[in-house]
Amino acid sequence: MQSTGRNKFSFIPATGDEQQAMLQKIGLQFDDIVKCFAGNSCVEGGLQLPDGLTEDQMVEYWDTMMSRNSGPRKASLLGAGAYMHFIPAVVPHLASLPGFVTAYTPYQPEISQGTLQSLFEFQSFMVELTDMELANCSMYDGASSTAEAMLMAHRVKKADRVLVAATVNPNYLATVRTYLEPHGIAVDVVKMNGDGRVSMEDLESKLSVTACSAVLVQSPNYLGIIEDLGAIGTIVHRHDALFVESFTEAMALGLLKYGVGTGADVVVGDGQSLGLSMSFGGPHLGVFATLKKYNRDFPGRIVGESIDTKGRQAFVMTLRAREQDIRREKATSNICSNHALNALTAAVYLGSVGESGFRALACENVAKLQKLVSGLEATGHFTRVFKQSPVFNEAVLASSIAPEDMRSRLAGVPVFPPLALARSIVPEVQGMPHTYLICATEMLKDSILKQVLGALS
Amino acid sequence: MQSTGRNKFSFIPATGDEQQAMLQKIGLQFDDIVKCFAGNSCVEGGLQLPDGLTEDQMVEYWDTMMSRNSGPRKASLLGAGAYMHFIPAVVPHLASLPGFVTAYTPYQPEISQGTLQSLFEFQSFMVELTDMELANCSMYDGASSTAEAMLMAHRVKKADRVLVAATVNPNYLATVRTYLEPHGIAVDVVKMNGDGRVSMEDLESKLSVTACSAVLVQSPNYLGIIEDLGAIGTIVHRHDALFVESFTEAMALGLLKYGVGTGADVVVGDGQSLGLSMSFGGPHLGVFATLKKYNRDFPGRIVGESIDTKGRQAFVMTLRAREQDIRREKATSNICSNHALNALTAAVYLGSVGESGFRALACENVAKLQKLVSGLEATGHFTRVFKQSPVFNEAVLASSIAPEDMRSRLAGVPVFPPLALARSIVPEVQGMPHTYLICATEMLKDSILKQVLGALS
Amino acid sequence: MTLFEKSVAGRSAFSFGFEEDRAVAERYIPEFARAAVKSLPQVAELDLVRHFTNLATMNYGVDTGFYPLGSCTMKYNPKINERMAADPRLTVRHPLDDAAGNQGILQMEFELKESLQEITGMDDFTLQPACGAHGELTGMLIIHAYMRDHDAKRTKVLIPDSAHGTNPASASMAGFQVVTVPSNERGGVDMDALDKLMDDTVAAIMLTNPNTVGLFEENITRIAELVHTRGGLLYYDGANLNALMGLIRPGDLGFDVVHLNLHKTFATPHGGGGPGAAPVGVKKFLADYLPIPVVVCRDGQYALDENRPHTIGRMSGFYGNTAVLARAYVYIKMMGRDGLLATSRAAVINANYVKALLSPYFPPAYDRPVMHETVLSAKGYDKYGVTLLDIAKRLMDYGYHPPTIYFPHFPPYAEEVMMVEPTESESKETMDSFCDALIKISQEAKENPDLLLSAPHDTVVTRVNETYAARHLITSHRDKKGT
Amino acid sequence: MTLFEKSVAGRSAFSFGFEEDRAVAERYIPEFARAAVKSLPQVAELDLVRHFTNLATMNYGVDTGFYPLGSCTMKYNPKINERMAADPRLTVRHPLDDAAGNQGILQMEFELKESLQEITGMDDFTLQPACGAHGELTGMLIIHAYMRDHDAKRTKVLIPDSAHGTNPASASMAGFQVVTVPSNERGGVDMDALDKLMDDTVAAIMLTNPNTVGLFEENITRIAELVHTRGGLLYYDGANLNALMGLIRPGDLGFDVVHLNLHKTFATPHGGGGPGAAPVGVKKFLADYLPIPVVVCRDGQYALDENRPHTIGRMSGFYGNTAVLARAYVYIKMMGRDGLLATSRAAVINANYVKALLSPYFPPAYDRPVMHETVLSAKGYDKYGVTLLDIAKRLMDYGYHPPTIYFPHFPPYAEEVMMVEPTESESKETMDSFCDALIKISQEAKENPDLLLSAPHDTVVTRVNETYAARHLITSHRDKKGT
Ligand SMILES: Cc1ncc(COP(=O)(O)O)c(C=O)c1O
Ligand SMILES: Cc1ncc(COP(=O)(O)O)c(C=O)c1O
Repeated sequence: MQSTGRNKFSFIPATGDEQQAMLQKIGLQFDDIVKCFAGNSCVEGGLQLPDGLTEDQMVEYWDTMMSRNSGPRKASLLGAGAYMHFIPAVVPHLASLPGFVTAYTPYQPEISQGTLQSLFEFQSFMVELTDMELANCSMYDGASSTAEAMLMAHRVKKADRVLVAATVNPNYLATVRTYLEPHGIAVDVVKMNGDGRVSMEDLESKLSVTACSAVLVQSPNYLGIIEDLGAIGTIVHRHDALFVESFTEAMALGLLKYGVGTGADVVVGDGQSLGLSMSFGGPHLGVFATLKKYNRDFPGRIVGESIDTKGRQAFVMTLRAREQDIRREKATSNICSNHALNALTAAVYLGSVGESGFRALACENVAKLQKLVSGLEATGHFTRVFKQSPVFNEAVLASSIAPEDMRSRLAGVPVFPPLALARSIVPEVQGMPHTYLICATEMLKDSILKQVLGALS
Repeated sequence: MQSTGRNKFSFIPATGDEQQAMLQKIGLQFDDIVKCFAGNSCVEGGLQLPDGLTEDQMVEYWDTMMSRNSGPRKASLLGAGAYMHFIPAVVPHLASLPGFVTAYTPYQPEISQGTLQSLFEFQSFMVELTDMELANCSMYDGASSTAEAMLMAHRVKKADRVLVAATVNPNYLATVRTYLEPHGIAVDVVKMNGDGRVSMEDLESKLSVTACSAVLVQSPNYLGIIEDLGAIGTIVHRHDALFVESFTEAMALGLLKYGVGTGADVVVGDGQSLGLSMSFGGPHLGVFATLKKYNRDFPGRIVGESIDTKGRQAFVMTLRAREQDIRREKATSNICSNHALNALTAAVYLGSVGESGFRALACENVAKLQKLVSGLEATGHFTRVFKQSPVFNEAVLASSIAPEDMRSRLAGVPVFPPLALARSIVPEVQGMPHTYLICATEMLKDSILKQVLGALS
Repeated sequence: MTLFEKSVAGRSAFSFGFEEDRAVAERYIPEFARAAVKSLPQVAELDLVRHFTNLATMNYGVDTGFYPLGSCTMKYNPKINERMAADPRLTVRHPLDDAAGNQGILQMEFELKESLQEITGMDDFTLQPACGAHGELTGMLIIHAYMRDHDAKRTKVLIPDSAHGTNPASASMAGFQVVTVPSNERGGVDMDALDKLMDDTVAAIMLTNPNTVGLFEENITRIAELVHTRGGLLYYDGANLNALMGLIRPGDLGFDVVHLNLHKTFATPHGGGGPGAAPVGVKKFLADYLPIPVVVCRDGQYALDENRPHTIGRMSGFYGNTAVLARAYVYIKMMGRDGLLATSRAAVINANYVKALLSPYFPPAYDRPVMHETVLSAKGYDKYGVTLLDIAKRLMDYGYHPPTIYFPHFPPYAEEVMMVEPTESESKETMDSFCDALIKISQEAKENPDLLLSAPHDTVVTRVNETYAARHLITSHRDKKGT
Repeated sequence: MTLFEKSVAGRSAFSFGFEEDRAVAERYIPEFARAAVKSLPQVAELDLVRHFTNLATMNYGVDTGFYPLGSCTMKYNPKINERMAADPRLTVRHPLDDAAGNQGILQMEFELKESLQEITGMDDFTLQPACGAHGELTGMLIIHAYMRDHDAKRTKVLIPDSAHGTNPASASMAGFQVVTVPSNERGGVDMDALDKLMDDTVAAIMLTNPNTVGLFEENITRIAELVHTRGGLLYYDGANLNALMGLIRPGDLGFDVVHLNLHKTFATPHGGGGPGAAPVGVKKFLADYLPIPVVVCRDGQYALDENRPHTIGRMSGFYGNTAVLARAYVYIKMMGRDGLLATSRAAVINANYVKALLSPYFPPAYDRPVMHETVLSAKGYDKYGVTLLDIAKRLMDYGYHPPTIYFPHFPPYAEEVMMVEPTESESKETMDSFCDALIKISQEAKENPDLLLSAPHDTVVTRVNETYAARHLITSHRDKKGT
């Protein structure tokens, strides 16, 4: 294709000569083939795209572009759905092995046991951590999993109304609305109490009006507060709706109660905290766990243990009759590819931190937030809102420091600044007109915490 | 071992309980075992080392430490034995696959075909590029390979004297001296001519005095100049010595003549440029190629093609009878582990750039240096020394700019500053009291070159 | 053996500078703390490494060998893409941090959007959808919202019988009623049927072009005209765009909404089933409906625009799979205009080459040139007592991943068809030896059918019992303990 | 099939922003340019990726399974070490750049030196040697230079018959005459023989301790006294230090020079045969002889000291294998004082455990507790017509890497011995199943020796013909073309 006789594109092996030879052998010209375009003109003058870059040029271009981001940070006061945690080196090392990365969905189990078994292990982890009976092998992210849970509840219960706690992450709520809208399912919001948690009274009363298919509650909720899922579950079941528990911070699974013990029908959430980087919001990891009685209703793929013709342990996708490729418009979801490699990553991560390690991490997150909050309160510029309510690794603080000031004070500290909340969400605090949702994880080492407190004093 | 009941060391699986159980099963106490220390007291109070760091602590510690280096650069005016070249992403990706990285020397060929075949391919690349008949599967680096070549020549020729061109890299010369010293082999230096190349007259005359085992010449030499290896080879062979050709810049193998055509008995050098990072000087890659007639004399391991019991192609280490584990004090070298993974890396690199690509790279290096030199000369602050002598990607320039000034002018440019040479090495240039060995590779993109010239104008 | 079964109490690969502080739970969350999870595996780091390293080798991937899985475009995933996507300046960026701190990423996304617009001939794009099906849902929700605003009686969507299962599933998830359009005897849309079905209750038709038999829809101009004239919209499932880049653009053909599978055409790895990324492009009149946020560029500053009153809302928690988008971006940048064209040309040539070589043994349903993939039939082999499944399993013994089998499932393909998509990444030798293997297997079918019936033989497990899995439903370690 | 055999003219994975400029050679180096190398492989990137990805799976490594290769300390290579060593702040640093720009690396090297001094009880260290043998040569050159200055008649070196082959080879390469010291019936140095041999022509004795049969040299104090009193020095081959960390220090035992294999004891990966790193430690009186440069710290600034008049010179082009040193540094930092002790304890317990389990089937030569490895005999099996080699090959079918076989080769071990070194990285289950396999094989030897004679069966190739290799001497692709 070129003067040097060398192929220009490293990703296309065939040389011009070879292509000619192939076409000759099969008695076709390329123009014969595109005759099928039948009058539809080809792209005139070719695509208006620049010439391709070579790899060295690409690296230079990329480098210039990425240097326009402010650099990576060592910790984050910003959470609200994406969390900065430590990722042990062994996790990306294993998750990036070519056998895992370059395989398709495991349609042929005999040559896909690596993916299948890893996903089975992921499901096992999710079942243990959510305390549910069944987990699929991943969804896209927490928000879309949550929306799918609401759709499933609707399939099961058929009532054209669902309730969502006001304390649910607003992006999750928006996603739920987007998914339910075309089905004419009403999405009613259950009020928040003065303690930053969902109001039991409002829940009770809204459930009493007409039938609901589902009630969605997030814990820790958007404001970082731990909801009383058990108490809510009791109310929900009294009204014969499905109880959907949601989480954005998977680290909480190490310490908080979810699942059957709190009356959940579905537990959904985002697994990004389990060994995945934030990557500006994706790809993250949708978790979906439910009860066995819904095993014809839930969305997404699932792997089951089986045996091969010699009786050896082997894994295979199962409960396939719910899926789009078989059931088409009657499928329990349209989901096809999911986030398998991220599920595998989460399994590696959980295998790496282990049983007591995962709990230690959860405790450390709680402890770090408490340390941060009391440090901030000691500066006099901050006070916690919803003081009495238990929190995990995020909390709402009122402050005298305005967002722009906050950014500039923290400019020299290697942390992402906290999220400024719209005033309307939380009660006003005298002399502290600004409100922040502040996060702390195990990454907030004491040395960094000191810098943060120094900058905000 | 710990209050939590969890093992403290992730790299040691056995728990305290398990170790107890094992000892019990075999009827031993640990103290029984160390009784063999017989009166030699154990380390009293333990080693005076700090407590271990956990992985997250380690990352923090490392990060702080490494931030004390001035950051990586995009190109280098510094060469002199270590060269900055572009490394395609596919190279480290493949060379870091766990099967390659975590294997030992391929003593058991049936489960080591990956290493063995890769090394066979490395040898094949070296044979083609050095134009020799035989290449071993790596040595430590260019300097030690060169020293081993001189020792081999001494084994073959037995004369207690060798000649080394004055234009050889001084660290290579020092290494040769270190290796030869205990054997009482005299190392005489052949003078440099006014053109920066080895003096044929001095070579001829020094060869005529007494017998020599070997003559060592480097090309491109330390000053970047291409030696006339063919002409030297003729002289060397007239005097019945072995001709050892050496290189520090493997990229030159793409364009320059070495090997049988120039009368070489051995071609040695460093393969760092073939896809390996500089890494502050190591690990690099020793290349050793020679003639078949020396196949009982050369140092290091070599892989041969063979067949298995079913007649299939299979690879295995061969010519083992030269080696230390069999011949002990009579071995052709003490070398045991070599730099196998780096040899494999070089094979991947050469496979990636390919036949015409490798030559294109070599040409680009030549062109880039010429561009740099003429740019620098145009500033009026530089002039090339040894103007008439052909160079590859390094050249000596005299300059009015002093080394400290050079450093500070280049501080804002992402390049490693050039090497300041001791004045004594090269002829003086009027008004330009400082001398530099300046390197340019394909990394010196026009945009960076422009910055360099701007800073030095 | 699963990691759970390898667990030994007390083992650990946990290496953090703290231990569980039991007081924390008691002090701060007394009522809500669960009992310790007692059933997670406890392993040392080497146990973990060996476990997953060995699992990885039990998988077949593009890096291992030929993977001609039709409709899946299993092309080479360049390693440079992985390096770029692992850049901490991307991976360690919080999505809610100021746009000012994310100008590099936003620029990348904006440039990607522009490239996709040019490649498809569409006017605007959202990068948010995570996978193809998610893209379809997004696109159909856009159409749903548009029709709600403009022509609310249109509640049906037409879908050819050859369509991928996600198409009807997505349409239905977007609130539409699905109506199937039969194919004609040339493998395209049956125009008469379409003419009958396309009435004023139809919101849109979803087409894959080239369709799932690898054929370009010859009547596309007539279809577009028909549908548009009668008030419907055209949805383009871009899973098969690999055939068309630089040759023809869905936007120019009349499509109003398209989704692209970056994990197919644009070389991002499949990861054993995602994550992918499936941007959705629309014509100008639909741009207001795109999900928020949309990447925009104003005065050289990149930003995420959330202020779009007509938006369908959000499809995910943030903005999509940035790290996947980055890989596709690098791929497009490196291929450039000539490279993308060369890619589609090569993909098409390869598919026709494989088709021609295999035709005598596995006849294609239509004797027409195909685009990027070909559907071949193994119907005749039942007389030897073997099925397509047996042929596919036997291919594994020859070191190949089988093609997609038993899809598409519509007449005349209802049974025993395989869809072969070599992609442009494969060399002539690879295709030659793959075809040789299939031809040899066709011989074996006659001479020694048992070899096929008992295949695969050389894999880590032999055929896996699906019925057993369905009957026992062991889908987690907990289920095993129970049994 | 090698990459050369997969070459197709015109293929390429070259992706740089320039092409060959033929004018360059003609213009700048007319006489010296070679003809184009016409025989390098030409492959596309995917060809390359598949080639090496598949080769990688044909290798057995620590990450794959148990690798009890005696004397090689095949322990786990932590992945965090790889991440740190790939830091561009280390990999993209030129060795000749100012020390001011390399303070981080030099600090790392200096701290590593200090740790190694503490671990071994030595006074100073060079980090320059690339591998164990290179360290030995360095150490013996130091002794050679010292003796040249102090007692030039000492031209011999004593080496036990059990020593690793590199010991005599290194001594001889350092200009010494090698004299072999026999072992006694307890596996240690024969003291009477030593007494006779240790005269005033002897410069040093080289010892491995624990020695290559895994035994601690009981008479070490007496040996040290004897050698020192008679004017000789003690060299310590530290390949087996994994047994002793935190328990006992070679420096305290009287050794004057030691080398360490960081690629054994300190967890850096073996890479199929290097690169490693083998720092050499010396007592103060020898420090002046260390090769240049030496990392020093002056007023908090780290520097490379080249001004050392007594130095033996240089052992390499720069300063040693920095990226390997970095891995070992991270390992030591993470293990810390307790961790290193726990490592040696565990290594010793594991070796004794395996020894005990296997003793009934493969008797050890001495019934003494061993340190980190054990030597077991398969002598009795010749009566079934099988050799140790057959047993080793059969182990591969069970999924294990065989132990080191036929080494050490000295009486009473001359034949049929295997050296098993489990290392601390291995779990009880792994060792149990390994021992079960060997015991099963010992059974098979009696009942079905053919199974062993034809082993391995489950590997990518069966036994490889060494004679064929030696006779045909095909050591490059060029040789093949020739034949
Ligand atoms: C034609 C077609 N459409 C849609 C999809 C769905 O894409 P995804 O799996 O990314 O959801 C696929 C993937 O198999 C496909 O082949
Ligand atoms: C006891 C002993 N000494 C020295 C060496 C040589 O080390 P290297 O292979 O790194 O040169 C070895 C390695 O096998 C060994 O086991």
